Order: sequence, then structure tokens, then C-alpha cells
Amino acid sequence: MHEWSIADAVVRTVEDMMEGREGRVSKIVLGVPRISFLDVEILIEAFDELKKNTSLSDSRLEVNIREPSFTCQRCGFVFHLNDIKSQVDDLRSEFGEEYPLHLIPMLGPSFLTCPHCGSHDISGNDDIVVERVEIESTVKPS
Amino acid sequence: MHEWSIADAVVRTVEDMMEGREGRVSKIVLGVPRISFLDVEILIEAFDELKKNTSLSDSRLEVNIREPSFTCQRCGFVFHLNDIKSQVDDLRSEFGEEYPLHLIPMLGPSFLTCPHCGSHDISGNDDIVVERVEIESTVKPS
Amino acid sequence: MSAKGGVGKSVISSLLAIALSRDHDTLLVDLDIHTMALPKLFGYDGVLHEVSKEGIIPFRIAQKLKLLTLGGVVKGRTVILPGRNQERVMESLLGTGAIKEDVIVFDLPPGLGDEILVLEKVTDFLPLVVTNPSTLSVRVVEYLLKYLEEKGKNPLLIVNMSFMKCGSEVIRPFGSLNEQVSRRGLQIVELPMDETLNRFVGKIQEYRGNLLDEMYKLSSIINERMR
Amino acid sequence: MSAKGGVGKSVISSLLAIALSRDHDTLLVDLDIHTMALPKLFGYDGVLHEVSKEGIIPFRIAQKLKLLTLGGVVKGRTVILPGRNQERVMESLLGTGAIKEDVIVFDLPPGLGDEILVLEKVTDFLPLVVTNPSTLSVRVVEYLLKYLEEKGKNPLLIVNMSFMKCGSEVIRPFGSLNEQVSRRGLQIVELPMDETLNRFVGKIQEYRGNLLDEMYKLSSIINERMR
Ligand SMILES: Nc1ncnc2c1ncn2[C@@H]1O[C@H](COP(=O)(O)OP(=O)(O)O)[C@@H](O)[C@H]1O
Ligand SMILES: Nc1ncnc2c1ncn2[C@@H]1O[C@H](COP(=O)(O)OP(=O)(O)O)[C@@H](O)[C@H]1O
Ligand SMILES: [Mg+2]
Ligand SMILES: [Mg+2]
Ligand SMILES: [Mg+2]
Ligand SMILES: [Mg+2]
Ligand code: NI
Ligand code: NI
Ligand SMILES: [Zn+2]
Ligand SMILES: [Zn+2]
Repeated sequence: MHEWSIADAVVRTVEDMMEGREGRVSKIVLGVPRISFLDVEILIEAFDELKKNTSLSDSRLEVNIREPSFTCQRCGFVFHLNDIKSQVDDLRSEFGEEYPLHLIPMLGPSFLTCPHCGSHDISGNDDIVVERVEIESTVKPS
Repeated sequence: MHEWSIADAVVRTVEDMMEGREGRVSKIVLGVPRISFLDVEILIEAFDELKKNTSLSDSRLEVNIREPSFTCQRCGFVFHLNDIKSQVDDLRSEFGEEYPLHLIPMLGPSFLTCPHCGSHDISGNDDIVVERVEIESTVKPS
Repeated sequence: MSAKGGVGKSVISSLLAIALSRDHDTLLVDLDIHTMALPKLFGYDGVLHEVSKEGIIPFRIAQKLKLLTLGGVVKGRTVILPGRNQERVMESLLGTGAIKEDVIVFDLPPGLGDEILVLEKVTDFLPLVVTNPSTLSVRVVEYLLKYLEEKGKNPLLIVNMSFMKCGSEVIRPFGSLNEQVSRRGLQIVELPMDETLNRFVGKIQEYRGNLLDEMYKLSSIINERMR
Repeated sequence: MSAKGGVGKSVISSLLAIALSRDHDTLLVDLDIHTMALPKLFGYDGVLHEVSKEGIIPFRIAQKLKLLTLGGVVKGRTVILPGRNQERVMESLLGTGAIKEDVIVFDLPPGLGDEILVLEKVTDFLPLVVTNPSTLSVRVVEYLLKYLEEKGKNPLLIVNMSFMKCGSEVIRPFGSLNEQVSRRGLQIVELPMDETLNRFVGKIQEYRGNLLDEMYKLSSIINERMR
């Protein structure tokens, strides 16, 4: 649901970045961790609506769903989303669509534990980040 | 001065890592941030003394002095040790040899500020870490 | 804010936000992601924020008073979190929250960690430093005052739990503020200890005791300063 | 430990370490890297640890009592530190410290951050959870109790600042402990409020008041538990 607010944040962030710079943005790549279960279609639809009448009106949003591997900082065990599927499923059925890791993916360690030793001290659950901004020079070849 | 305690920690850490594993350690590479001003010679001397009568007795310590670049998380400015030389010099003359970043390099952000915006929110001052352990298989080619 | 815990940051930011909301649209933001005292004080423990297109919708406590807290994202769950994630969790809460108010009151955790760095990143602010008069708390808070001075900030110092009535006498259970601090030239506000406060945990918006009167005075000082 | 600040973690760990050091070589470790209350309590504020071949040498407070603190590394400097660095700073302090004692008492900061994760990594431990009786503090501390239960730990609950004398009456300035906690089946120790404590900030090793007597009792309980 809050995909619209994310798209809004992307527009504002990239507009800020471009302030005082030459060129037009042609593409923005947004990295999104799989565990957030964000809806890519809504993200793009929202972006295409919100970019109107901004300097990003000609740009395209690409969403890159990332599958990070997790590392337990206590025992060193490396694991993937698959290995903690039941933990994630329980959480989603408890909280519903707007579950904590959907709203704030970096909360991962509070809700997930290492499948090997049970520690909460796990890293690798990535954040939502603008990974790349492609800029087209406005200078025409003469 | 406390290089001996670091060498001791390296010996214990690598011995723990090797527990139950095959092979003999031939080389250990220790990454040390330049800003800690650790004495490489003493580190190696201490290691060569402390390795005696352990399973690491045939191994060699190599120290890799790293020159990390720092990034300000507030303004994005990227800088190097040279750009904050006067801050580091002041600190060393205030505290002497055992200055805080010598004992605990990860304290960097408490004592250093971004040369551009003055924020303490800087990252990149690396830690002391075992970067690599080279193992020689004990299985002889027949 | 305060480097020291348990000095009354959460209680005071709550009462202050209530006082400010008489005249301004006020948002109270809970940046103490481990403790989350604010939803407990206002009776929103275990309640989830609604989420809309605009993001996370703060709780509406009163006509002009809203509350945004991580408690509204995690329900009553324990938030145990490595330090490396704390900064981004706070930033995400602020970034995902639907914020439109004129005045924002931030309740910070104790310590000198990400919360201050995050605040510096997102906004200019007027620091209200809270302590009790005990020698130990004051010493700890002096670090923070020094840091704020270096940053060119001019904080208000709130000395909470300064005194209370014991029969007809006034006693000072945490001792008296030492002179070193008084000499710093800060604007200082002393607040009394009020034993009735404990009864309002869960419904602090209904509190009408004398701490609230003090908060109306404090809000005029703040209005002056913010001008 | 306690998720709540200002409940007396530092004072109690200091007095407890003093009591334990009658019979055991005891090391008190300050893991509250922002506040560093312990050197302030013992009068070592601004003093630097000596460093030898063995690493950082803890302060020798008494025959069998030593203190290791980040304060002894940074002198009186403000430690403002991003969360991402906190875990490794604590680990470095423990790793570089020359530690040989039989009993170690850890003083933790409030919150539920790295300090607990670091402790879990380096050692098995008996958790002493400190709170005051106020409804708010107890609610906050319940999170921590829940977490420790999940980890299979059986903490001791210390209810500090429970009561004090006002003339001939006994008053409870933070109210009474609610029943929900008493029902948890934990071993609970109630401690009084002592206004004389404030005079011993900087020389707490000289304190002889009734909190210390309580600490000798507490150390027998702990000795039992650690067996
Ligand atoms: N002026 C006061 N009089 C009485 N009790 C108070 C007062 N201020 C705070 N308290 C109580 O002290 C405890 C700590 O307050 P809190 O606001 O949670 O501190 P902090 O946010 O600094 O940790 C709470 O139990 C609170 O009810
Ligand atoms: N039993 C007590 N009686 C009187 N004052 C106390 C008592 N316990 C703690 N204090 C005071 O309360 C304040 C907070 O104690 P402290 O040990 O620093 O708490 P924490 O470490 O939990 O933040 C200090 O000023 C301390 O002197
Ligand atoms: Mg609080
Ligand atoms: Mg923090
Ligand atoms: Mg403390
Ligand atoms: Mg922390
Ligand atoms: Ni949503
Ligand atoms: Ni040294
Ligand atoms: Zn693990
Ligand atoms: Zn900067």
C-alpha cells in the first residue's frame, strides 16, 4: 500500500541529487530486498504518476529485487530467505500485508533468528536504496 | 606496546578457527588500518615468539597496512587520512603513543570529523581483522 | 534529549507536546526504538499504525496532537537490534511516516548514538537537555552539553525531579544541582517530582497536574526561541 | 541490565562488585560506552588506563576489585558513535583488556542493542535485571524479561528505589510494583532509596550504607545460582 510513499521519496531524492546538475534523468534503478514483499507494479505505476510535471518526467523506474544472503555474526552461518521461510511466513500471517519488514526492512534482526544458533545478530538484510541513476547529456552532437 | 596482546589474540583466533580442521597454517594475513599506528615489526616479533609450541609454529604473519577512504554519511564527502592529518596529529600529541585510535581503531567517528561538514557520522575507518589464512594440506602427493 | 536514562525525557516530551498542541499542529516522534515509552504513556501499547498511500499514519491523540512510533510498526514485540541497523531504522520510520505538522517534538533514547546523528541529518533543532539534579546524571549530561556547544547549539537545560513535598517540607531526593552547571550560562528550568504521575501511565493525555502548568510556561520559552 | 535507563544499573553493579570482591577476584566491566558512569562513581573520571604487553590494564580499585572502562581509553572525551561501530568497540575493549579475574560484573547501557548481542557472543551469563517500581519502567523491562526467557535464561529481578523514609512513614515515590510482574515467578529483590548515595559519587568504594548490606545478601544469592 505504501508503495506510493516510496515512489514519492524516490522522486524527491533523485530531484535533490540532480539539483544544479546538467542532463536529464533517463532511468532510475531502485534496489528492493525480496523480504519486503513490495509490489513492483504499484511502485512503477506510482512513480509514473508522480514524475509528471517534475524534471523526471522522461525517466523510467526499474526495480531490482535483491536476494541477499544473511550472515550470522555470532556463529558465522550463511543462509538465504528460503532457510527462514517459515519465520517470515509466520510474521506475515500475524501482521498481514503491512508487516514490519515490509515497512522497514532493516528491522530484520529483531524478527529473524539464525537457523543454526538462534542469534538475532544477523546481517545482510538489505535496505531499499537508489542503486543507479542514468543521465542523458542534453548537449546535442553538432 | 600492546602489539603483544594483539599477536596473542591472532594466535588464539586462528587456533580456534582451525580446531577440527585438516592441514597446517602456513601464512596469516592481518589487516591493520594505518590510523592505528601499530608497530608491524613488534607485531611480527611477538607473533613469532607466541606461535612457539602451538599448531601455528610453522606459520608466518604478514601485516597488511590498509589506507581506507572515509565517507561522510551526512554530506557524502569522501576523504583520506591525509585530509584529516592535523586532527590525528592533535590527538596523538594529546594522548601519546597509546592514543584511542591505536587501542580501538573503530572509535574513529568519536574523534574525527568530516573535513567538509564537520559531522562525526563518518564510516570507513576499518578494524583490525584476520584477512586471510593460508593452509597447506598435510596430505603428501604419492 | 539526554545522555542519561530515566531522567524524564519521555514524560516531558509527552507533556510538552500536549502543551504545544494547544496552539500548533504537533507531532510527537518516538526515536527510542528499544524502549518505546510513548505508546505506553498514551495508551497505544500494542496498537498498529494504519498505512495508506502517504505512508505510516501517526496516531491521532487529540485534535492537534499526533504520535509516530516504531511501536505502531512492531506491536508489542521486543526490538532487539544490532547498532549497525539502528540509524537506518530511524531514518526509515521518519521517511515512511506521513508527516505534515508544524511542530515536531522528538523523544530520544539515552546515549550519544545514531539518534543525534540522524537528527542532525534530517533537520535543524532546538535541543532540550533533560537531567535530574543528581551529581552522576549531571556529569553524564555535561558531555552532551559540550558536544552541543561545539555544534553551535544553545540548549535549554531541564532539571527534572528537582524537589518534592514531604509533609510541609520540601525535599530534594536527588540532591541539589551543582554549581558548575549553573555557571555554564544556560537557560535552566527546574521541575518538581509528582507522585501522581504514575497513575497516568496509559492516559497521560488526561494528566492535569502541576507539571503540565510548567509545560505551558516552557512552551512560551520555546516559542520565543523558535522565532 | 535493563532496557530502562536511570534505574540504578551502574550504582548496583558497582556496589555488587564491591560486595563480591570480599571473596572473589572481581572485575567490573563498563559496557555503557556513551555514559561511562563507573569511572565517575569510583573517582576515575579522566584517568587513563595503563597499557602493557598484556593489553589495557584495568584500574585497581581495591585488593580484589578492578575496573575496565572505555573512559580509561578516551579520558573525559565525549564518545559520540554511530551504531554500526558500537559492537566492535565493545568487543575491542574486551579483547584488548587484560582480563584474569574469576568473577566479572558487566554494567550495560539501557536499550536492547549490541551490548546484549556482544555478551551472548563472548560468554554465558546470569542476568540481573534492574528496574524501579514505576509502571512505565516495569512495562519496558518486561520486553527484556520476555527476550531472556526465550533464550532460556532465568534472570534475577532487582526492584531498585522501591521505598524510602519520610519522617516515620515509608513512602514509595515510584509507586508499587504491579502484580503482573510478581506473578512471573522470578526471584525478586527490593532495594530502598538512599539519599546519602549522592554524596558518594566519586568515592562509591567508601559507601557503607544499607544498600551495601543488601548487596552482601545479593551476592550469596548469586553465589548459589552460579554454582
Ligand atoms: N517529574 C516527575 N515526577 C515523578 N516521576 C517522574 C517525573 N518525571 C519522570 N518520572 C518517572 O520517572 C521514570 C522515568 O521517566 P522517563 O520519562 O521514562 O525517563 P527517560 O525517558 O529519560 O528514560 C518514569 O517512571 C516516570 O514516570
Ligand atoms: N537506591 C538508590 N537510592 C538513591 N539513589 C539512587 C539509587 N539507585 C540509583 N540512584 C541514583 O539514581 C541515578 C541513576 O542511577 P544509575 O546507576 O546511573 O542508573 P542507570 O545505570 O540504570 O542509568 C543516579 O543519580 C544514582 O545515584
Ligand atoms: Mg524515554
Ligand atoms: Mg543507538
Ligand atoms: Mg548506567
Ligand atoms: Mg547500542
Ligand atoms: Ni505497504
Ligand atoms: Ni600499544
Ligand atoms: Zn548463528
Ligand atoms: Zn560531511
